[in-house]
Amino acid sequence: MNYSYFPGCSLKGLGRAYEESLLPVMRHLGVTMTELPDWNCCGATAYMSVDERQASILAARNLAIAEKLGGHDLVTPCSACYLVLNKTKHYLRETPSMRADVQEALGRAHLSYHGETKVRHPLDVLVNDVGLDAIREKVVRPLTGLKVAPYYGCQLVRPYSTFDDAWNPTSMDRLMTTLGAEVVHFPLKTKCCGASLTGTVPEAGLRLTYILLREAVRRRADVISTICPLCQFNLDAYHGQIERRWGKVRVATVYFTQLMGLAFGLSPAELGLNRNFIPMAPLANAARPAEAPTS
Amino acid sequence: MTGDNHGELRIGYYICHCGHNIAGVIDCAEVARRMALMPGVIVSRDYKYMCSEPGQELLRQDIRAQGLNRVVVASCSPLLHEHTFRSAIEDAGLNPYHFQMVNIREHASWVHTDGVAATEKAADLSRAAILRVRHHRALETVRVPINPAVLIVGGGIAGIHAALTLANAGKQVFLVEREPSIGGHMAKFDKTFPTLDCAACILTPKMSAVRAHEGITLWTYSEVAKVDGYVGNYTVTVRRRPRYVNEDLCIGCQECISACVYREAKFPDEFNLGLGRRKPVYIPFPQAVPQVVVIDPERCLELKTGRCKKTCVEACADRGAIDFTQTETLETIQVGTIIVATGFKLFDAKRIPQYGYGLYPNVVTSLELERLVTSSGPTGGEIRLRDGSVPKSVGFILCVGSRDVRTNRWCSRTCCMHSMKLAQLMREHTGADVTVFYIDIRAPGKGCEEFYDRSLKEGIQFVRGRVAEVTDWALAPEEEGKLVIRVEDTLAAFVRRIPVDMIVLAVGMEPQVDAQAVRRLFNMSCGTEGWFLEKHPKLAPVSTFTDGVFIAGCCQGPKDIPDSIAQAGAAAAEAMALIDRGYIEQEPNTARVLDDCCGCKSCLPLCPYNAITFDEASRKAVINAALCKGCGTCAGSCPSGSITQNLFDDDEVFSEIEGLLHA
Amino acid sequence: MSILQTGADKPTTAPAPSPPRSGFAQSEVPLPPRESRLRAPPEPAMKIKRTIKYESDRVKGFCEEIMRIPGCDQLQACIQCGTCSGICPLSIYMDYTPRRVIALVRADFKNEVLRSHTVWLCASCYACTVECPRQIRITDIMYGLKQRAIKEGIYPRHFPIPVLAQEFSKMVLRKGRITETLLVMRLFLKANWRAVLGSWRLGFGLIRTGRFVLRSERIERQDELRSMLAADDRGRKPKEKP
Amino acid sequence: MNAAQPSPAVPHTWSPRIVAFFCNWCTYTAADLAGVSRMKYAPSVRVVRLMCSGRLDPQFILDALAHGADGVLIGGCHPGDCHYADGNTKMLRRFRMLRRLLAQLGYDELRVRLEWISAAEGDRVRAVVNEMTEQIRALGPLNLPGRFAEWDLELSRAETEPRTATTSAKEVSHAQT
Amino acid sequence: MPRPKVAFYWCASCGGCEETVVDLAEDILGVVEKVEIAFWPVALDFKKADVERLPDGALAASFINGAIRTGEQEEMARLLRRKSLLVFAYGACAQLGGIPALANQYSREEILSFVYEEAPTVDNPSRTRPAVVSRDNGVDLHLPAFHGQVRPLCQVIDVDYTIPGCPPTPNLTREAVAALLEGRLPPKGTVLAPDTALCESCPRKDSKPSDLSFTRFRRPHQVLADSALCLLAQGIVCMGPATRGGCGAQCIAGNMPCTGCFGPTSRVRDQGAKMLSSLCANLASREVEEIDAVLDGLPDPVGTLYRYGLAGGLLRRRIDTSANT
Repeated sequence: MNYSYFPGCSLKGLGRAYEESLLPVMRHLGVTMTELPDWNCCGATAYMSVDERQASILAARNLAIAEKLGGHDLVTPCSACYLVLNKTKHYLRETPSMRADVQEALGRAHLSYHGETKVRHPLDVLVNDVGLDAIREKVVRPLTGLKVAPYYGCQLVRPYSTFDDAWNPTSMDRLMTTLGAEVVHFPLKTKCCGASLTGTVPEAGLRLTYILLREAVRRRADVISTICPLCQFNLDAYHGQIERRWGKVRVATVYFTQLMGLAFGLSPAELGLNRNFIPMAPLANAARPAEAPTS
Repeated sequence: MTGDNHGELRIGYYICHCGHNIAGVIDCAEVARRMALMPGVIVSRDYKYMCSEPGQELLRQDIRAQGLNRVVVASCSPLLHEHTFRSAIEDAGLNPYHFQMVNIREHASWVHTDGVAATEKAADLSRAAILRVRHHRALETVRVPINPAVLIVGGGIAGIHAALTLANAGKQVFLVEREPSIGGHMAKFDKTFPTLDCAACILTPKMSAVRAHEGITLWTYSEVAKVDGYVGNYTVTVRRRPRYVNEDLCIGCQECISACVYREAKFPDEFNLGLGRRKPVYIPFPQAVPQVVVIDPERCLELKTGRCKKTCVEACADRGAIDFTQTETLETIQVGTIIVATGFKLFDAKRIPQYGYGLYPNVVTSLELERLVTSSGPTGGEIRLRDGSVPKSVGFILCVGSRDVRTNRWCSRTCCMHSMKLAQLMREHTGADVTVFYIDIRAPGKGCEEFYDRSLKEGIQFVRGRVAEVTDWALAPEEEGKLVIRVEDTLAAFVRRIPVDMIVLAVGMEPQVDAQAVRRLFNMSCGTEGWFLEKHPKLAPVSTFTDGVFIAGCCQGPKDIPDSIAQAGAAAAEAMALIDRGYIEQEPNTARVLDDCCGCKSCLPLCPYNAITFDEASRKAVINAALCKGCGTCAGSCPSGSITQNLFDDDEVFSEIEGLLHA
Repeated sequence: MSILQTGADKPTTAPAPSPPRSGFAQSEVPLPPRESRLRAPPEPAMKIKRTIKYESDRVKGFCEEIMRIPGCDQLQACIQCGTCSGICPLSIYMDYTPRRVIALVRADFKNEVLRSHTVWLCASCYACTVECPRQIRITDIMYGLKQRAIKEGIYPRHFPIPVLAQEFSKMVLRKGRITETLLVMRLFLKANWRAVLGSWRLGFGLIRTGRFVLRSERIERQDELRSMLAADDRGRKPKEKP
Repeated sequence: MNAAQPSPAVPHTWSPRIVAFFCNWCTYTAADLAGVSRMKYAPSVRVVRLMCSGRLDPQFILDALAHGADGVLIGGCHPGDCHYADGNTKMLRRFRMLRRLLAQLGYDELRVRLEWISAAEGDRVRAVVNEMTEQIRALGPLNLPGRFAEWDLELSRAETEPRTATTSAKEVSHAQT
Repeated sequence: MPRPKVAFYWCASCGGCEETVVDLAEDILGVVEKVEIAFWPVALDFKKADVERLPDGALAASFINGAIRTGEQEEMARLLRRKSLLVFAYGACAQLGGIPALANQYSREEILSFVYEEAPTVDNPSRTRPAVVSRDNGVDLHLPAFHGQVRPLCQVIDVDYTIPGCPPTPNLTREAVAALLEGRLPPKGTVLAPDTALCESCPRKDSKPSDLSFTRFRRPHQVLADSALCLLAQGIVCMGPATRGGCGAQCIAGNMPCTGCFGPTSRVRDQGAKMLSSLCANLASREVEEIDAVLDGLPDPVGTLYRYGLAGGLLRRRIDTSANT
């Protein structure tokens, strides 16, 4: 199976652990992902607020490059990128005027966009293309006894995603069960983590994070599994401030790919687990404990 | 050629202002001026309301005074007033078919804003009609006798009322109901708004009256399988499912039920929406009509395995009503008219997961609550949470599945009142705090606003806002272990979290799942939403586009009990009007084979009614006018132009086309 | 990484009145328990404010302008049911709930809308868009409003989010990619350098976990990207101009 | 002159003339519904009511074109919904052949259009008429009567005048055109 | 008493029509004694001048066959019209345009360039083309103008009667002449043939099924047709149902389908459209794809449905090729 790969800025920065776990896991399953040559920032939510034309051009450039690369689906792990790319596709289809603007701009760099490339999320690819059976076969160290709160966040399932339900997605739930983990009923699975506000309006942004963590703890989750670098950072990095405001709600937040890696028998370090602020407790049946963060 | 007109053509042209409806856009005087110049036009007038009595009188006078022999009226849609004008000119001694109508309202003034263009269009259409009418031939209206028997499909309150009305008028009625008992949704209600009188008390007498009436043949557990024929003479095939009990022998003593090898009633009972339990042999509900038990082949040991002690048969020994050999049977009946009253389906609350129906046990639908409130219900009228305790706080969520483009766009009309009724009953039974979450309270109709007023005075809280979500996670101590409603209180203009013990979803009405199939069966139309389409939203609310087929009750759109009954009465009256006249007049727009037919037989396979046959004597095709429905397909297909259709002759259509494009 | 000094960092038991610079209510998370919350916060001296609106307060054509933005055409279908506000995780901080913003836009109250905090608090979680029974793309309307606010420069002063948005786009324009840590540092300097001290712990943590990237990410064909983004009137719609 | 492009003579204000053949039960009723709901659409269409699209003799369509229609719109019940069982299917079959015939004779396929529109789809009538009007406006006038006249210019006007040098001169001028 | 003068002339035609006149065989003598043939270029040595010399209306009748394609044909048609009391359009080409009218699918330019330049058998390096006027040592040489399209006679001059067929049968001709001589002609404009379609007189009429339904079409060269069974029943397009009778169903006798040369009945304006209507309404398929698949069996709709009737039909010619260049 071949895919084009759009990492997005976060996976090169705060979210590098995501890439560190995603790529080996994909390799392990025989999925090849070719990084988009000279990709650029998707524009995220911030750019949309400034200029919709430029924002759509940013996204369209990546799509155009992907098309140039040849028909493969474009996989992007970051929810924001996933949303922005899909949204741009959607609007370019819907609004001829915008399509004209964009084509004209792309033309200046001898690129053009035809709207053929599908934009996919790794979760979609893993569950629907690779398939749970193929994954089950690779599991050497089942996550037995591990209570996982599956957290999808907002932009993966809303509003343009088609591979799972916007209100009650279950892909990750099924994936986790396949890995042998125990999935806790987590009604907040698609609630916003407030990422875009934690930095700027803490008591608004952090509160959302706090409620997520608190509910995970109340439901006895050992770990929260995320699919988005911003969510992960948010749920992982602010425990200090949250404690000072509302009290202690300690629970580790990791990428679903990291949990897959563990189940496949890869070492915590090579999965970037050492990058967590709140380390994940060693697995019950783990040969090696997840290393305490070094340096 | 000028049809069968003796001497010269004398055409009268009339264009109607329809008040401002037409004259507001189209320059009627100008059109009249232009038409006056056309050959054969003797009179050309514009007039305020042609359909009014003076308007019609104008026609009659001109016909008499000016000796007109053709008339063209440009006004509204022929589907609306063609008949009016035809009879008007008939009164004046003209053949009604020497008339042509031009639709310049629905097809011009109402759909165009550009007055000049609309006027041009009106002129073109009028010119076409004037050229066309020259070819019109005098025709005789065809009269077809009507079979006085009526078929009523659906035994809800609408069907029941229509059946009784007709039967009381001495008509023979066949009432066909899919369920084992008639009664429909109303039978499941406890009380009815706004009067709060007991639903059973007013419905049960009508149900037994149906059973008792010698004029009514009641077939429950049955469905219409096939409909042939046309108004006045329908042949209907009814499929009767086996209930494994002989209806004539069973007296509803229910000995068999208590005797059943299943000691416990363990199967979810449909009538109580699965809130109660029943045995394989059961009677849907105490007041069921007919009072005849049913055996569920999916559950019955004997029918499934054939190895049962058949204690039920022993219990029924003296009557021997139980008959495991029963099979599906087909009955064929002849009727003249049909009333379709197939009712509605409740919206499936699971389609809105935000409200947690099916996830949280204490989220129930309004109809489920009805069953809980009824003394004859599974809890004997006790409202209980799943843990057996009495709810202290209850939230009613309105517009569940209604007024939502993602589910059903329409307002289901009854949920506001229905919920207020249930809210009052809730207060009465449990004294719980009740909050009603609404978008807009719609309480039209007699006594309804007063009922709203009463609800307010009873201390029921009303919060204006569509509930965003129902969750089970608490942020505040008082929310622990409760269902939490998150909603914007749009009048107070802030967001609230409201913990409650129980949530009632006012699920809306939607068309029956098989509405499309039923529509095809009776050759009706459906609106975009899937409700059966009435012939005219105002002037013909219970008629359909198929003559002799009428609709009543919620299959036509959401409505409450009084409206359903009113409509049922109207449908019955319409049917009676046809029956008592004894015949129906059919448009003489049938097809005819000319003598020049070469007998190539190409047309024979084209007729859906087998009205065309090959006459061995003359070696030509012949059309049986009685069977011909006037679609004209054969006329359109005859390779040598030897078939023509009355009112749609080639010459008539060709000259119409020429008129449209002339100039 | 707090940039706004709202005092919300203080324990909620002794709530402080919101400082004038931001109109925020304090966090309404109702823990710890009831009693403490029963103690009413000290009332500020009573000020009265006239809220009547005159026709002259409306900016005719504003609604139509917004409706011309792709995705905002459904605006007029709103039935004011409040689902958007109800589902919005941040409406509790907004001076106007999303539903009211729609109402204001529809009535051409341009200034009220563009000055409000609401649009800047939208976290683009799209819950409202998905939940709206009229399928109004509220999130996209919020974007449209943000753009106009920035164009007209009438977003709330000292408010970090617009700054962030602009810094973000500048960085993309310069480098083609975002280096979060650098972006955040620029933001501190722009908005509130004191905040840097506030969040040294986090910064240190990032360094420790090797996530504090200082080498800025950039793309190769930056000139190409810049030429694409360069404003160009060919094919631009009049809607772009207010 | 080419049917595909509007001749330069065509003014911008030109509006096509479309003859529509609507079946009585579905599409005609839908058009009435459009009126009752006061939908607005281009005043280009002139409706001929037939009981069923099955009555629609292809001659009517060609005749409409020959008399100067720029386009012809055919409206019938959705498949399976025909008031007369399947008259609409019969029309569909004719229509598929008619397309081929007209294509062979150089007509743009947009000029003759078949639509299934149920009694409830007033809005569909509006949409279809507007769309078709724009498409045909783009194609330009068909104006067969005009073309027939134009083609006949090559015939000698003079019915009775005896043959002279002037006529042969006319011949020359023809050859040059 | 002088015998009435009649003229025979051919325009764009194959000459078959002239043959039928000859086919009257010895009957021709009967005709000849009753009429004086004033003009018949094919058989007798007359000159145009002879006709021009006649006073207008001097001819009792002219029988003109062939369609009008050239200036000369037009000129002669007008001349004969002027000199005749009655004009008979004789044969399919004069009536409907006939086979030559199939050329109305091409522009004059397309035809000339093919015939004088592209046709495989042509060797014309200098691309010489006939010109209406060409100068040859000081003399203007005139050639008839080649019109942009083929026209039936009635589109050029006023026609009184039509004798259909490709060619008309001797019987019809005999009948027409007899009617003319005995002064029992029907109203002007009449087509002098039965107004009932061919099937009535078709020897295979009884084998025509009453549940005709086409699942595929086959063209005559593709099958060996059953010589007893209705050809339509065999999926072969026979224009019989849409075509006037009166030909004696000779093609059917030759086990070939009717191609429609007698034209439509008086009740039909466009033979091809009518045949199309009947043919297609009786297809078996309901789905667009299936329908199209069946119709693929008729690759040349114009050639099939308008073998003779294109110029005389409602649309007259192909439209997008410009007519007069």
